Amino acid sequence: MTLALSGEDVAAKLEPQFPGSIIESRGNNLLVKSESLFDLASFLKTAPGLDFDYLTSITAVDYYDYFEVVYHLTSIKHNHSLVVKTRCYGRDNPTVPSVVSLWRGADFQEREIYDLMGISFDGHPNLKRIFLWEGFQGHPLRKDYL
Amino acid sequence: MRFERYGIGVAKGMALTFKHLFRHPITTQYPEEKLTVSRRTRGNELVWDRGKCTGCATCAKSCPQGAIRIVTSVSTEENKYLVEKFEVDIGYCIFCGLCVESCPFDALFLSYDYERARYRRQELVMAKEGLLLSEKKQPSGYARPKVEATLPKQTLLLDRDKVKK
Amino acid sequence: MTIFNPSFSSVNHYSATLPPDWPGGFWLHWGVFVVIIFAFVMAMVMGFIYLERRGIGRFQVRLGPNRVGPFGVLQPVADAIKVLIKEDIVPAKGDKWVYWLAPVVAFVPALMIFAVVPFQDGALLADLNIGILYVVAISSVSVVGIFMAGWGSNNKYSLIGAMRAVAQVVSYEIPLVLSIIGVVLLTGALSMNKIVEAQTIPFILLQPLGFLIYFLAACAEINRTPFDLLEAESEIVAGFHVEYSGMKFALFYLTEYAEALAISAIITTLFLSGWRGPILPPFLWFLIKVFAVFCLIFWVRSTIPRLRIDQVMAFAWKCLLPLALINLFITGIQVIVWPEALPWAVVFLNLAIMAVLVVLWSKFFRLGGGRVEV
Amino acid sequence: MAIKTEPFVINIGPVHPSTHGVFRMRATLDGEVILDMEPVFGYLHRGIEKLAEGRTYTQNIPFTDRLDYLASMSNNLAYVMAVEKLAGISIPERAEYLRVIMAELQRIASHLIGVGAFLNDCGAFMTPFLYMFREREKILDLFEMVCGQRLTYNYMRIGGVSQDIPEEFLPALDKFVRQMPSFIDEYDQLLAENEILLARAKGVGILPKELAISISASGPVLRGSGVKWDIRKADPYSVYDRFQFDIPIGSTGDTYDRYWVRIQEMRQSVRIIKQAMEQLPPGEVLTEVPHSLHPPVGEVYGHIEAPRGELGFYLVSDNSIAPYRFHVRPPTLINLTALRDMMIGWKIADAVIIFGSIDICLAEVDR
Repeated sequence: MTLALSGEDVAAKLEPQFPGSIIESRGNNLLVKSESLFDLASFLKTAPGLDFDYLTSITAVDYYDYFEVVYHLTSIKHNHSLVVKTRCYGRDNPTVPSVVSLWRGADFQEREIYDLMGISFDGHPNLKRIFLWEGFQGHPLRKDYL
Repeated sequence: MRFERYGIGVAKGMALTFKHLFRHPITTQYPEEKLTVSRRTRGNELVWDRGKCTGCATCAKSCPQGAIRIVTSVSTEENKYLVEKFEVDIGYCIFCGLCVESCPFDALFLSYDYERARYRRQELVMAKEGLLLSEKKQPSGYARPKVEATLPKQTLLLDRDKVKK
Repeated sequence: MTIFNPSFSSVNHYSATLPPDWPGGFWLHWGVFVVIIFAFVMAMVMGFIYLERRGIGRFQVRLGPNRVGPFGVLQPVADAIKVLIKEDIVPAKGDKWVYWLAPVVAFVPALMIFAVVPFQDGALLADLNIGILYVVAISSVSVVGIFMAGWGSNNKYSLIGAMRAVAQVVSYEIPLVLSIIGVVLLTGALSMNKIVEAQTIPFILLQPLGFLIYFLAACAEINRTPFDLLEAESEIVAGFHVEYSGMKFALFYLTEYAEALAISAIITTLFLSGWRGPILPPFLWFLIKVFAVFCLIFWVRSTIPRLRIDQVMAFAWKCLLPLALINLFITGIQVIVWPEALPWAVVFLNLAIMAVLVVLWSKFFRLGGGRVEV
Repeated sequence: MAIKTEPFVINIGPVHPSTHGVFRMRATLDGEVILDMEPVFGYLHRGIEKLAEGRTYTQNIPFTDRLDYLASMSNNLAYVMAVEKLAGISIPERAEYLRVIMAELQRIASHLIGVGAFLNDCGAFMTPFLYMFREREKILDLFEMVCGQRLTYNYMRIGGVSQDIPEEFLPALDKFVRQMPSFIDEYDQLLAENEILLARAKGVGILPKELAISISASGPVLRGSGVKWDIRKADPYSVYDRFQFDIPIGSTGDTYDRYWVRIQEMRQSVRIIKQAMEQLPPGEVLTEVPHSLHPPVGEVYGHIEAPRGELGFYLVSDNSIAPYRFHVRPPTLINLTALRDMMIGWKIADAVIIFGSIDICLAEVDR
């Protein structure tokens, strides 16, 4: 059984390293500031005992006020999982750091989110539309796109 | 890369295809030979029982594609809804069967037929006369166990394939 | 144009074989025989197409075409009619002349091979004393047509297919010829008719390795599986004829089967003792053997996957060519040292040599290739 | 004198026999060798994630059929399990077993297509493909018997399965399960030892273990690279913890290993079906679920081991009748991440079989 790590426990481990970067931890969720996401993710990937070597999925949700980007992390080594979330504000050019350099599996998923949700990923090597064509107006998965 | 197996692998494969030369072909020559479809087949078009329908429009609500259109009027002397319009746009229908499952009065069936190609798109919009249950329009047993019991057994390739193991 | 000169030796020979009471002169007979052979090739090709489609159908537990005519025998006719009435599309930016000429250049050599194929004793259009050399010379001209098609289509897929075709056919020509020389050594003649006459026992028994090499190389020559790289529908769609339609496509299709027929006929002549056989008339024996060889070709086609281009080339140069040379060497020794040896002893010896060589090559030969660092 | 050559660009697809749908690879070639490759998606994008936000939870089940149309049952299962997790619905025991049987039958059917198409890409002229279609046909017959359709099953419901199996189903399934192993042996005999297939597939398109994990590969692609990761074992859902089965893994991660893993998984699926048939309990197959389901506010990620990899559904509920967000984790889109790495330096012929060995379904990639 994949053990869903408790957000509080992980937050307690992370807090000394990244003070103030964790906004909230509830259940197996961890809500972090988008500025410190990349450092935190690289810590999660390499820290012994955590070893989140497998990025299961990335997705984004539009909550009108902000976009929430959700990372589902799994460790194949220890068979446990964690959900990391981050928020980005503004509808014109919301940006979060890209994690492609940590998990290459993020490549197409971040492009997909950029395409359909309009969130830019800072540091993505090839950030362009994936399903829709270049020049398409708008981002269909946003709630205000009709 | 080497040919480690001295051609034995190729020979084995060719022996297998040769064995298949003497097996019974599994082709069904369709227009002449017809297999019996499943008793629960979700065939083209819907079949509608006017007597049982109360015009509650549950089917229209449950349709993911919005392919069913119902217009009702209230009949005061009979104290019930009269179905004025019952239209199904088969062009939109994805034959998921959710309407049939959700019908509380067993008034809607999927059809047992599958040969329902049309030449024109407007012919795909079936009005209520075209949907009525009749001799020609057999209902299928999908979500209707009573109908299912009356239908013939499905032919299976498992039974037709004459390979003895 | 020496070949049309009636003083040419084969013509004299041919005239000599005519019964003296036949009406008409040489040219009349020549014309009649050409028409007969053309009709024969067309009929056989249709038979082949039907047989292959039905046969592969049965290999794949299907029925195959069975709608047109009794048992679907008219299916090739229906196919031909369908293809003829199709729109003839020429790529706008293609090389028009090359595009137009390519099917003809590919088809004519395939037909020309039948000039020297002996259908029964003496029944051949021209009993050239260099018969087999003529076959070798003519059969690889088709590849020019294929390259023209690939080039003229102005399509990258067809160009890749054409490049593959040239590389492949040129490479496989060498083991093909070397394996023929083994037979020629045994016979001492290049004439196809003489080769058949010399086969008291079929040469497939005296030359098992030669047969194997010839069969594989011939499959590559006529682009049959596992060497059908230039068509390779799963990689380069249809290769050189991807842009062809209508009549021109039909010609390519016809070429493919005419070449298969020609190769079957030559294998029959060289290794399966041609028209020789007991009880049945020689012509029938010839047909039976041709069909048997063709069945083997499409049986292979229905079973095994395709090689990659570098593997195909490696197979020709590293496997078939050395084997063909060794075969030639052994045959030469046998012809010189034991010209009158008991044939059956030689048969078993050669079979043993073939087994040893195949095992050795399977063990040590490497296909090479693989990933290229870029 | 050196011959001057220059690379050229060729579009493999969108209409190409070996792209298994409408996929485009924009390849830069030097002769036959691939120098660079860029995948182009989106020809089959239908916006299912957006469509699903406007439909109720139940109405979305037929849409999941249309994601990976070669594994509709698995998609149904993943989706209804996610919704059940979201709404806290428990389902009858019999329904769990029926779901497992269907999912495993679907895995066999899907792998048959995957392996058949892979061998077809290798150039085996349709024969293995048609042999495998024959067995798939038998599975489709069984599915048709149960749910009335042959491709878009729409069989699972929130709270169970739509209908109980008819009485002739179990005898037919039993017959199939007894036949199937010998057919798998036949596939092995046909090509598994074939020298040409070995020459074509062994050592080609190697996906190293570390890369496979890094690109979040899943399913046979990940296991072919030698990672023992199967969600049925790692995070057992439904009743998978009650069955005995092995996880076949490859050693080098080449195309042949992926092919081999698929063949072995079919054998394991047959094993699971046998056990599930023995343990199948009687009883109800569908719990009462309100017609308009309002799951509580929250979010859930449900995942299963679909034939092509980890299929996940991420659902966000705002207590209305429709999901607020409906996200699919498509296994094949993510498996394609390493396509470029696997292809570069190989030839066109290899590119086709590397692509075939990933076994994608474009309807799921593009959604």
